Amino acid sequence: MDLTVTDLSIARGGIPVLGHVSLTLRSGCALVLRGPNGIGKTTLLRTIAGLQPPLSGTIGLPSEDVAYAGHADGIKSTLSVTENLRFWARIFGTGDIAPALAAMDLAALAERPAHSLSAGQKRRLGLARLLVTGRRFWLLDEPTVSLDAASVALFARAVRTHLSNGGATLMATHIDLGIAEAEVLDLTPFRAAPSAAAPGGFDEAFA
Amino acid sequence: MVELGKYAGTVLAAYGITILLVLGLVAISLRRGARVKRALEAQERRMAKNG
Amino acid sequence: MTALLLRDLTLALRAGGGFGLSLAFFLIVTVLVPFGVGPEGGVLGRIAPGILWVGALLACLLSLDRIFALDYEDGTLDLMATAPIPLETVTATKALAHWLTTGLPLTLAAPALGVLLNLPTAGFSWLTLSLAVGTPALSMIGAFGAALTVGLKRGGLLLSLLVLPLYIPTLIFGADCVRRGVEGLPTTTPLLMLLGITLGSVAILPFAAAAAIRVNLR
Amino acid sequence: MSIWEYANPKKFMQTSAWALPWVTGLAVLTLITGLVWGFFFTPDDFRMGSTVKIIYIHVPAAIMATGTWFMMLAASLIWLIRRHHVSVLAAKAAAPVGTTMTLIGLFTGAIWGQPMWGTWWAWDPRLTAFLILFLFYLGYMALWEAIEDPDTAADLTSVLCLVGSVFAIISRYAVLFWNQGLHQGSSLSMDAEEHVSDVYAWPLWVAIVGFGLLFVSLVLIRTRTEIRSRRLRALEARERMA
Repeated sequence: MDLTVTDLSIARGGIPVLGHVSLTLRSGCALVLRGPNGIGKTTLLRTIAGLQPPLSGTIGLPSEDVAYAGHADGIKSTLSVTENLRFWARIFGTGDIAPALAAMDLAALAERPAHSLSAGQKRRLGLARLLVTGRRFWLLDEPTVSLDAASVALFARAVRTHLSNGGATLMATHIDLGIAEAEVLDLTPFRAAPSAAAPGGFDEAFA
Repeated sequence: MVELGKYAGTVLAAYGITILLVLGLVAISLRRGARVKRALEAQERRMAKNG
Repeated sequence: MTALLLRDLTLALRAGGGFGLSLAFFLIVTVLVPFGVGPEGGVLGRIAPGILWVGALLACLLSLDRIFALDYEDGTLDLMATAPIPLETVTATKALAHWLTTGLPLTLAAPALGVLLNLPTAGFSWLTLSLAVGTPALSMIGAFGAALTVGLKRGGLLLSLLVLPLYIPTLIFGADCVRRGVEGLPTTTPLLMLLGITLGSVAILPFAAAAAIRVNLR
Repeated sequence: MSIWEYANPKKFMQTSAWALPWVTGLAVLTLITGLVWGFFFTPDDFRMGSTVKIIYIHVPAAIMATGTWFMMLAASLIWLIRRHHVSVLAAKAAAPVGTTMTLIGLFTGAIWGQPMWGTWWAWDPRLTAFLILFLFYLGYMALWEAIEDPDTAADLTSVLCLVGSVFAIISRYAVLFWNQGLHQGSSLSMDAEEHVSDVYAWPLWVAIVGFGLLFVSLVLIRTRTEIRSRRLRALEARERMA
């Protein structure tokens, strides 16, 4: 099963930002979204994750097979790293968190409360959460923010492992992760054209 | 003129408050209506000229 | 669901805030009343049912905005919305967690405060019973209000304005149940109404709250 | 032709522009007729004296106060089910009108109560119910004001209106129950309108129709304003983007 997006148009705050986007994400593939700030990368990812409805178009994806990671990691600062991760593992009904801790090099920090982690360490915890979801399609919004070079390499390795296990990732990022098989999709051509000025009529105010 | 008797104050107060409230609502509605209409027309003119 | 409930309870215990704060607030409100109305036992005993119910209601209100706001800010709600648990279950569970950390302690503490207000002996069992039956409705209604205002920067005051009118029936039946208990009148009707409101809220409001959260997330 | 065509904003603007002068004219005419008839040409009641004249505003205002909420409930439902923007904007436009009507009902009730019951305010079930209704209106309008995005606001206020309606009805019965517990018997009842004689009934009916038309006229005006303001917002957003 692939993730297919057909002729998708999306809006941010009621204003159309992207129009007629089509893409296919096959198992074992990585697709990187590029485009200037404000083009709608986050909105596109949120729409595919099902957090907001599209203006038009269809999203075909295997139900309950998507994991989304946005700007915020959903980490509770009073809980320890293990507790944070184990919570998500239980929510997603998967068991073991040890591999995720190991993959993101968090084992040494396992019992530290999350508020004592640095920004990069928190980010790594957020990415470790993806590993415990057990889901195939990862939707990642700027996953490498506040990660140092070593951590980026760590993350790239996790993504590659995920791809080789039949997973797939769709991510918005500016950093070259060194994943050879990654395709790049530039969103600039899909920018929604501002329709002609004031073509009368009140309908379009509600489009 | 109608004879209101000892309750004149009461009746007149009730009518007075009602008229005040209704007129206030009408005035607010019309004022905001006119303001939004003017703003919209100005915006449409500007965009027709520039666009 | 158990995982979510346990996490919420752990968070409430670790942060300390909501849990103890509501109880302390309840205590202070109850202590302030005699200073306002005078120390005469008869007067206090007569208004005690109402004061205790209003106090419990306000104490409950105090911690409502924490139900979803923290999870919204740190992105947990986004992730929860894409998790396999339906949002309806999430809202119901979080309301339950709120009740366990607020409504239940208030219910247990109320008799002690009843002593301070000279509540007649006959009223104690009814006070505990009516609070036990009624406070779940307060938590559920409050969760709905919190879901409506979760995306707002300063939603706290608005939340009170939205939720308090919805609390009126619960307050009326709850306080009336205690009053009737004190006067030795039959309490079946208000108690059943209270139970009805609680069951109805728990049955319907998780859906309304989940719908509101979906709207707020997009 | 389907009634849903009027839910199209453009169609609504055209139709309402045509209808507005008629509705408004008729509203003014019936209101003046009803109130002048009632105020100048009806006899005083033997028990209530000239205060009986207050029913020509109190009763229509009370009817409109509850009627407006039901209209908002219907409009909110239409929005949630069929996603017609005009519908939810009409609900938004109606809320201040309903609030004003509720206030009129409360004020005239209190003014009436002073000589009749010897007090400005009594926790009479009906008065209390209107006070609660007033709080619901305030909450509804406050939620509209607080939310930036218009569609989000429309959805959330509609859900609130739905849930609020259920709780408003429960409150109505709760208040009846609560007050009986205090007063036994209802010497303070405001049931006068339920046995008014014909002398009062006719101008009262005219006044009710007048208030109804006034409501329609105000809601039309305000809905037109809301639609214009939405269009203005959309144009400004487009200008920023271009």
